[in-house]
Amino acid sequence: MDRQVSLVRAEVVENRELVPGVFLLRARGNFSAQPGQFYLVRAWGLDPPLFRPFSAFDLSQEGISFLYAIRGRGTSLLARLQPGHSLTLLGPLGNGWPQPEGKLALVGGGVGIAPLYLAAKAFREADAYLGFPGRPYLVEKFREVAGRVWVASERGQGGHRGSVTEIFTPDGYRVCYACGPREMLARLWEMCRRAGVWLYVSLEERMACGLGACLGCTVFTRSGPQRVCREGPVFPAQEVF
Amino acid sequence: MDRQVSLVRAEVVENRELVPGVFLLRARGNFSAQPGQFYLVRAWGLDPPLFRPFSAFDLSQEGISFLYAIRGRGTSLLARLQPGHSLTLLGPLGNGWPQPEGKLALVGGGVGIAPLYLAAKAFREADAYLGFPGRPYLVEKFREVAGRVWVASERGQGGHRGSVTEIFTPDGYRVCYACGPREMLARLWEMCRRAGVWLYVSLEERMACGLGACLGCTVFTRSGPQRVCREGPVFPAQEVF
Amino acid sequence: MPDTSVRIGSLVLKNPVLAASGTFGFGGDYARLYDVSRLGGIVSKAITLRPRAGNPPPRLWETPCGLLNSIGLENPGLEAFLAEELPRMRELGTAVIVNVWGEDPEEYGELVSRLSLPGVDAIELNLSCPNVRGKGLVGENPEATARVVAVCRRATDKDLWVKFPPQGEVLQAARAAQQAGATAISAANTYRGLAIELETGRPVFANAIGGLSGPAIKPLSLRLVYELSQVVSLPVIGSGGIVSWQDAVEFIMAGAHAVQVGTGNFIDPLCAPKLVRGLRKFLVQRGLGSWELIRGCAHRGGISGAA
Amino acid sequence: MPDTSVRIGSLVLKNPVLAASGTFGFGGDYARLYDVSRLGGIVSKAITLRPRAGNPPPRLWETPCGLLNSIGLENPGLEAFLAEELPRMRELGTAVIVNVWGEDPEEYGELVSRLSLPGVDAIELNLSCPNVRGKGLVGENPEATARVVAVCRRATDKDLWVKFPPQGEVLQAARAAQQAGATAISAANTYRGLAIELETGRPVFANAIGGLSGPAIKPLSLRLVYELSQVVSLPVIGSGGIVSWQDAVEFIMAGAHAVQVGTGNFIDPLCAPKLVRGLRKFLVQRGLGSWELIRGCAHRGGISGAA
Ligand SMILES: Cc1cc2nc3c(=O)[nH]c(=O)nc-3n(C[C@H](O)[C@H](O)[C@H](O)COP(=O)(O)OP(=O)(O)OC[C@H]3O[C@@H](n4cnc5c(N)ncnc54)[C@H](O)[C@@H]3O)c2cc1C
Ligand SMILES: Cc1cc2nc3c(=O)[nH]c(=O)nc-3n(C[C@H](O)[C@H](O)[C@H](O)COP(=O)(O)OP(=O)(O)OC[C@H]3O[C@@H](n4cnc5c(N)ncnc54)[C@H](O)[C@@H]3O)c2cc1C
Ligand SMILES: Cc1cc2nc3c(=O)[nH]c(=O)nc-3n(C[C@H](O)[C@H](O)[C@H](O)COP(=O)(O)O)c2cc1C
Ligand SMILES: Cc1cc2nc3c(=O)[nH]c(=O)nc-3n(C[C@H](O)[C@H](O)[C@H](O)COP(=O)(O)O)c2cc1C
Ligand code: FES
Ligand code: FES
Repeated sequence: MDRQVSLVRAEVVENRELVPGVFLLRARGNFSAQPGQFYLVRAWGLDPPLFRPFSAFDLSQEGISFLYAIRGRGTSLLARLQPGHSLTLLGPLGNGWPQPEGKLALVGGGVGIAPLYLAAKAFREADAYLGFPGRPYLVEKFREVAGRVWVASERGQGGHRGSVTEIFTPDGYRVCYACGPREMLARLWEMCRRAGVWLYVSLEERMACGLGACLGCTVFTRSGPQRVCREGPVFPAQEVF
Repeated sequence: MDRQVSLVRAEVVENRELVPGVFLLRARGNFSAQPGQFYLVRAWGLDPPLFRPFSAFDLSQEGISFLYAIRGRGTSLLARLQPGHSLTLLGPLGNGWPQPEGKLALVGGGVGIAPLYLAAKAFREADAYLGFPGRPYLVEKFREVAGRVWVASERGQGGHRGSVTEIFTPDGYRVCYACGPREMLARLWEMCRRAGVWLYVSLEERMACGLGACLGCTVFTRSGPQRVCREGPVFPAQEVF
Repeated sequence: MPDTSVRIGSLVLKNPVLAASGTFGFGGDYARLYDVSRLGGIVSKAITLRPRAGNPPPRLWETPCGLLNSIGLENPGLEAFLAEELPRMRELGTAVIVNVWGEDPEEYGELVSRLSLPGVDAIELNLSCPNVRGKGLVGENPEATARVVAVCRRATDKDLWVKFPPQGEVLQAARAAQQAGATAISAANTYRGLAIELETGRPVFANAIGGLSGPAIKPLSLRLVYELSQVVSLPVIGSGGIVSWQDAVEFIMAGAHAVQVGTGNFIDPLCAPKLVRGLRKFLVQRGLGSWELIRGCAHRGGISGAA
Repeated sequence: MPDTSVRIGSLVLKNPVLAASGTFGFGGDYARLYDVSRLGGIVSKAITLRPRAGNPPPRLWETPCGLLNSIGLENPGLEAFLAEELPRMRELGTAVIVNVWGEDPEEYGELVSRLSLPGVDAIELNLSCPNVRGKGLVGENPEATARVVAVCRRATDKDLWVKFPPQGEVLQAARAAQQAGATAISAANTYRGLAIELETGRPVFANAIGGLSGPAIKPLSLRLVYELSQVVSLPVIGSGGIVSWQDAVEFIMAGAHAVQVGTGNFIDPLCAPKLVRGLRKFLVQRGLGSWELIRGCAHRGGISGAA
């Protein structure tokens, strides 16, 4: 719980639009996040006041990358960054995914695939189920590190036409890590519970401090109020649903 | 008094640092200011809330240019602009210099030379007295359009060592237009008053609307409260001192 | 086509967007930039019985997303207003609301009585100017408010909008204004704020305290309008940090009949007409025929709760 | 070397920079990032007698240069605080101030009595939490304030800081607190603000109204500290929108003895230690040996007036 956290300025190396509204941003520096951990990010002055939380998508010798979708003010400002601009990062934060015991499935919806890539890299032989609203992205990168990779999208590009919960079946897995829209997570939990598969989900909540101090990101779980930035973002599904 | 004013977005063509902290910014578009008029300029969101006033330095077929010094937040943000970025401009505003009657001297201190260049262009044969805290700039441009040009600077670069009020003498002039630090203007007024030379000065005050509506830029003159953005920025010195 | 108009007392505004007092002069300055007849109405700079020169510079100071001002009621006085400004204001093609400030109830009475002229669509009683030295604000106090409004009610048949400060016993004072015959509640004027210059260690304004306006205060004014619209049955006119049509919709959802744009005019000189357009679009896109269904919906569990 | 320390009651802070209640937990979270012993002190999250779960999400909402929060006093309760958090807080190497909130004067009394322990350097009575449904704020009311402070004064020998809301009869309430035995005045807590979600037409928070903090409110809190420091002789501790050492100097010039950094910690997690460094530099560069000469100088015609 008491690992060190750093505040660093990092230089943007690339900020590429993968599909409309979705970007992969690479920044230079020496980072060391666990799969499922996140950073608070900002690249503006006083307004908006808060950092924005993003999962560490990938780590390399060169630096770190984030996968993000434009939602509002903060992400619009991020989308304008160009190589050479600088970024402020606080992290690594949060608990990250647990060490899996047994066969692992990764299920992500949209930019919800962001915290899964490092997991696929770290926990070898995991299968990945990736769902997209439009054109799929980064599927090849997943194929390089995951076991089997399935893709679903609304218009069937890249594989199945429909939602990711239609291609995923819990049979054969011991544990499943998922991130995406709340309804998707709820649906997965129904499936995993029935099948006796442990499901861990990564939750999102607005954050101020990211460190556990402000209690702004609290969610109510079966074991009481929990901070997404500290006890989370990864929670056992049975705690949440 | 009731000339039209426009609000336009203009593209930055160049934003060059002439000497440390002093920039010449060129923007593309069709502008038509009178000498001594100014624009309200901004290139940021809600914070800081207000535009910043800058004299039209020069006009050409291609667009408009501004000469500015970094003072605080607004000018620091301007200094970061690069070609291709956009700028919002409201203007032209203010009264501008009157039509001179008789031999004209232009006296400017630092970026106070900004409203004088268009005057030198428009009112031919005017002599220019330019004072600088450090290394002089844009002197050649003045030489192209003015009558005689004298330069003073703190360490004597470009001519006289000292202040511009040491090289200017009112003898032989009918009228003098000046812009610069308040003490310089006061000193000039003393000289011109004795010599019977009409002095007009361009004043600075913080502005909100720039249009005459908010009364934020009022200065007290001998004829009562006057708006720098509307009755000014050019005032007869005897009104002000 | 949705009906964007709103009724406030006897006055029907073509849309709920007004230019706020003190930020729009008498309208003519902004008419050099755009057709101000697009606005629902224009509230004049505060008029006093005699001309006032206002406070010494500086009168403006920026704060994060906010603006402190210390204008101090500079205005040409009633006579000059009637002779020179009012005739021009009437030509602007939109509702004319005259904002007035008096030293005491009698002055307010004289002002509104002499302003009972054709072409004056409503009078806004400014009980809330923070920039006059040594005066408590009438609008912070229910009894003082009732006195001024009662005197004015006797002195004119015109609609009386009462403009309150954001602090003090405003909720009670608004109720008192309603009982004394006010037509509408205007909320709120600027917030009492301070800035100090580091170099000198002195307040930046000669009067020390100035009035804070702009986006910084929006959540505060929105809260006040939300509360006011629950304690009075009069229409509430909201102001404070409105710069986008989204802000304006929030105020209407909180219970406002109309909104005023002040500092927004400085941030974007076309702010007010953009609001007019944005609000019309909002009604169209939400399939709303008028403001009725969403006005005050935040008190009723939201939009669907209103249906 | 200037003396950056300040005395507040019986407590000498090594410098005037405190972490504000509710934004810094119990200090340990930020200790993962930097050496928090550099701060003048740490004010704990509000502690209540029993554990509280707080309000449902969302609890945070951004506004222009401001932050609305609706945490609702989530905290582990006094027992758990004493058992788990206080021992760790004491190890952080800086002054420990415990912020407490009670349902009534007796609860406040019990809290301060049970907190009368070594290692608790002062107790901050939170009379100003805007995020508890259905409670008027004690600190808006002089009598209610006096009652709570008097009960606490009898219950403990510890220094009592009284934390006020920014609205209501705060000046009178601060005087009442002084008479009832308070050690210092802490001003101010967050401002009551509102945000409404356009999609739904509902307030974003379950409690509707939240507390506004951050740079947006700085000019308002600075004004309040300026006024408070004229009506009480107790030390005033300023908070509200402080994010830079320049902001902190303004508060000191307005009369504050110390400042608290709240939302500033979120804008820049190193905000507070940067303030410590900036303030020291300021003293050095101005050739000031201590805070005496500039504290409150805005009331005395500025820096030179003080000399
Ligand atoms: C631990 C964690 C990891 C995350 N990782 C990623 C990631 O890798 N890639 C990615 O694209 N996004 C991620 N998010 C979500 C991301 O933080 C938000 O999309 C972002 O903060 C929105 O900022 P904005 O200023 O653009 O939107 P705003 O203008 O603040 O809001 C726009 C919309 O987004 C919603 N929103 C705002 N903040 C959050 C939030 N913290 N969580 C969820 N919804 C929010 C609002 O309700 C609103 O509808 C993560 C969130 C958390 C908590
Ligand atoms: C009609 C007019 C024409 C001007 N023309 C030019 C020009 O051509 N080139 C140029 O460099 N400057 C010009 N100025 C001054 C310029 O507007 C200010 O330097 C600028 O607004 C400062 O903005 P800032 O955000 O950088 O400073 P801020 O952060 O706002 O303030 C920094 C410092 O500048 C001072 N200051 C702020 N605003 C003004 C103001 N409006 N007038 C004077 N001092 C101010 C403050 O007192 C403070 O000390 C002109 C001003 C006026 C009124
Ligand atoms: C420069 C300035 C001058 C103002 N003058 C007046 C005035 O004369 N009378 C008045 O009732 N309100 C006056 N106000 C208050 C505004 O009308 C408005 O109520 C307030 O600024 C809040 O709205 P805003 O945040 O949109 O500016 C003034 C505000 C500003 C900024
Ligand atoms: C998320 C959050 C939680 C807070 N919790 C408390 C609290 O528990 N007790 C308290 O007295 N003040 C609380 N406050 C108020 C702060 O301590 C501070 O007084 C206020 O935010 C103004 O300062 P700022 O603008 O620097 O944040 C809280 C503020 C925030 C933003
Ligand atoms: S964001 Fe502050 S506790 Fe989680
Ligand atoms: S800036 Fe508004 S009147 Fe001059």
